[in-house]
Amino acid sequence: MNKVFSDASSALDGLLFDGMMIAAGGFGLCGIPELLLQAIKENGAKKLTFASNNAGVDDFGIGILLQTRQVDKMISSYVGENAEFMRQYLSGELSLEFTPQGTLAERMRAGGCGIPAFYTQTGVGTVIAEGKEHKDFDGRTYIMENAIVADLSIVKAWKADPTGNAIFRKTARNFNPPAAMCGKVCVMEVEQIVDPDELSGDSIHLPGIYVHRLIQGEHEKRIEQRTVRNA
Amino acid sequence: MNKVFSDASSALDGLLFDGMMIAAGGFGLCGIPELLLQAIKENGAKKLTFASNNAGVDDFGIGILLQTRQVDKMISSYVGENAEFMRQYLSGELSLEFTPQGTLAERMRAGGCGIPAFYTQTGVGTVIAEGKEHKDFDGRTYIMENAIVADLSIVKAWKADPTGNAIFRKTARNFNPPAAMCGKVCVMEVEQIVDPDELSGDSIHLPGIYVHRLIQGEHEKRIEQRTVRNA
Amino acid sequence: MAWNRDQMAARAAGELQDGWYVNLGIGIPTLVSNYIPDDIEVTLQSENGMLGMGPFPTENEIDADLINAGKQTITELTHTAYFDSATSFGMIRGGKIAMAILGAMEVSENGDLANWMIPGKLIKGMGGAMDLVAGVGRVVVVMDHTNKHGDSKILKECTLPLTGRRVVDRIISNLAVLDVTDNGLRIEELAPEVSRQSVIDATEAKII
Amino acid sequence: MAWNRDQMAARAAGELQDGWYVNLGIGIPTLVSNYIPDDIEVTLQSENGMLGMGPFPTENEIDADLINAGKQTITELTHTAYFDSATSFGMIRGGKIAMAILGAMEVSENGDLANWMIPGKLIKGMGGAMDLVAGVGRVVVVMDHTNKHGDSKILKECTLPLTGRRVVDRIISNLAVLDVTDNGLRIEELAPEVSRQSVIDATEAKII
Repeated sequence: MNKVFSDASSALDGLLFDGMMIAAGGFGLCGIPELLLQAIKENGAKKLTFASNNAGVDDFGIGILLQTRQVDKMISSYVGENAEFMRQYLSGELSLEFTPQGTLAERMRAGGCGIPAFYTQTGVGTVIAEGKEHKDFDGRTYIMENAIVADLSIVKAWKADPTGNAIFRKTARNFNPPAAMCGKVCVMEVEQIVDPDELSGDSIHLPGIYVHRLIQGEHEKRIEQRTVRNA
Repeated sequence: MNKVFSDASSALDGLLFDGMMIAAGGFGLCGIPELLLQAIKENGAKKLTFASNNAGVDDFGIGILLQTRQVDKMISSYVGENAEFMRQYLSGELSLEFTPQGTLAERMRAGGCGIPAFYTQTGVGTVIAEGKEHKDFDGRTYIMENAIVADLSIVKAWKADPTGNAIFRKTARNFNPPAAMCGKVCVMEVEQIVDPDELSGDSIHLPGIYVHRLIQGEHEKRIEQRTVRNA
Repeated sequence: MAWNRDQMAARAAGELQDGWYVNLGIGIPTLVSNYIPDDIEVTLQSENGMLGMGPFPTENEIDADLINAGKQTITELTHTAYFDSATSFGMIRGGKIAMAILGAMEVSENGDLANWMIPGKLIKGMGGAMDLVAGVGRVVVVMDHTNKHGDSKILKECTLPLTGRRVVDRIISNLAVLDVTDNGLRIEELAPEVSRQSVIDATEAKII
Repeated sequence: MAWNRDQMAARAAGELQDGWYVNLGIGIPTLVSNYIPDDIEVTLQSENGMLGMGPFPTENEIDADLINAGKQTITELTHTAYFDSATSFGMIRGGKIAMAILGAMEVSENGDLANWMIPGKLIKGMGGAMDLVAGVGRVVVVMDHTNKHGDSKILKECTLPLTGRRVVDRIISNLAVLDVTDNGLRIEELAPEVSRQSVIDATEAKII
């Protein structure tokens, strides 16, 4: 079962359409599917909804799709790094569904796990809770949050075997597994495709069942806040 | 932060009481916390409720606590390997809450993740759904299942460092991570305690935050169905 | 001539498609893995926490930490991945498993399945069966057409407690292959020398 | 004399207990890690997916795959564990994190917290703050007592959109340490040479 494609564009062939919802992995610029985002820009699909914790910066990550006006809506917890985002949002060109970070991650996992909704205390008593079903359990109030099921997931891993079994590196794991789970189709980019026997069955972070197509490529891996101490 | 105790009895010191609920890892006899179960037998705590996928066999696993009549109730998906269980259940000495296997695992994870309830299609239209809240999402009917939060979790891993970061081996992982998550306190037994630098941060299956006490010991690891092919 | 257990398993293997992730139940469904066509790749899930289940081990390969959902010792493959039970049933519930092939005590003409409990007699439990039938893409049941008394196991309505309602897509019995449709069961295929009428006679459920 | 940023961080470090898992927010709370007493062990969680956060890296140690929740480059420790965002917030929501130390724009006398949004001005987003205040065992806010106009940030009721309702346990400001009680705020400690009356004067909220 070889899921390997030659490049990002061919891996996305037939999967993109206007108005679709895409779930993307990554936190800030860490562990984002940068090659697939570039390919979506080149494809030109528009009116996209992105479920992604962040919106990239102006010229990297999802930011490049904001510049080309391909994004209609973001489902995110934090978009503070992106001036173009602010401009489009304040001018009403872009809509935004703020979702607390943990609720976003859990909504993605739920979507991949056949759980249409779950209850959480997060956001109770805030604007996030408005219009949502409230229910008490053991004397505490919770709100119901709905699962996210995306038309497509795009994620980035460190290494994968040709069946899509993947491992991530350090904090670049972040939203990639839950994003991968919640897509009807999932395309993954990795730094290195390896032989199946190089990855122990106990070491797999994301089993290949969640991954439909796979590419290997060079990653810029841009750093957002280069913070150092003196040696 | 050293969580290591000398043996199972001392690791359970002060944690056991009559009428408590215990969540146990393991599937069949694979990956069960056999040393901690033995220590619970020796302690003699009774009227216990166990959330555990199985009930062991007559003389191993939770079965040893059935023989001593320490168990009042099981929350399980399958108890077919245990004749003593059948006898006590049919005579009304033991109560049983059948929970589908995936629902049981998810109820444990939910309990550990601050999710008091979630919706699932599993069991809709069956006896499992009786008395449970039904709700439709996108034209399909789901039932609400409640989280399990146990007074104590007992689990078994392969290796752990002294802070409780643990890795499991092959299918012995099974219910151990979700069971560990759902306990107010979690005690873990392992085959080997190793230095923290022996376990890569990327390889940890269960972060130490879920583990409060830890012991190393010899495990019988009994095999239930020894099935072989000809070489 | 009715199919025997191995022939039923071989017929069920014909349901598999290249690239699929599949869950095989205990009993005859387990035999299906012996008949997977050489020209397709199918990955077997074991719901206790693995993808890429290999064959039974040799004596030397036996590993207490490596069992299938029937608690039998098994082996791994190069592309095997292990995970915990919550993740395992997440992929089942989430529809990532293309097909489950399961045994049954009873199936009804609208696809209800009963395979976990005989009240007053058998209280083993449903294990993962309720999750599987609710979650996987397609459910194929493999079972004898009639019980040991000769009574149909394919009924207008199940008499035993259900595992799932309207969940079975196809039945492969020792006599025939039947599809569940909105109007009743449709015979898709007959075992060698088994007549359509003999299947109808052996079936309580409505056959269209 | 009011505490400066580092003194507030040092005071906040006094809240920590041996063996605790703790989450530190952006800003002054990040500085708390510089003041953890030598005789206790505290494990820092970064909600983007790690337990056991180390110090900032040297130039040679910088790793694009290793950042904290403020997107800053950091390092790991020998006992560091990484996990995905769903797992990370599972442990937050599940109460496994003993304490979060966070910054704030406003806190009310009943413990309401506002620290994520200024309508019409600031639409960065709540990130993980709503999950943290709803889930962790104890919430300590570290912030200046008044804003740059000299107005109290500790109010009868918050004017900004809330991050959480009745979630703050303790406030460490540049002037004092205050606990949220059922009847209002109680001064637990004063900064050096700061009088009780000057704290009351600088506070809109009810002090008991």
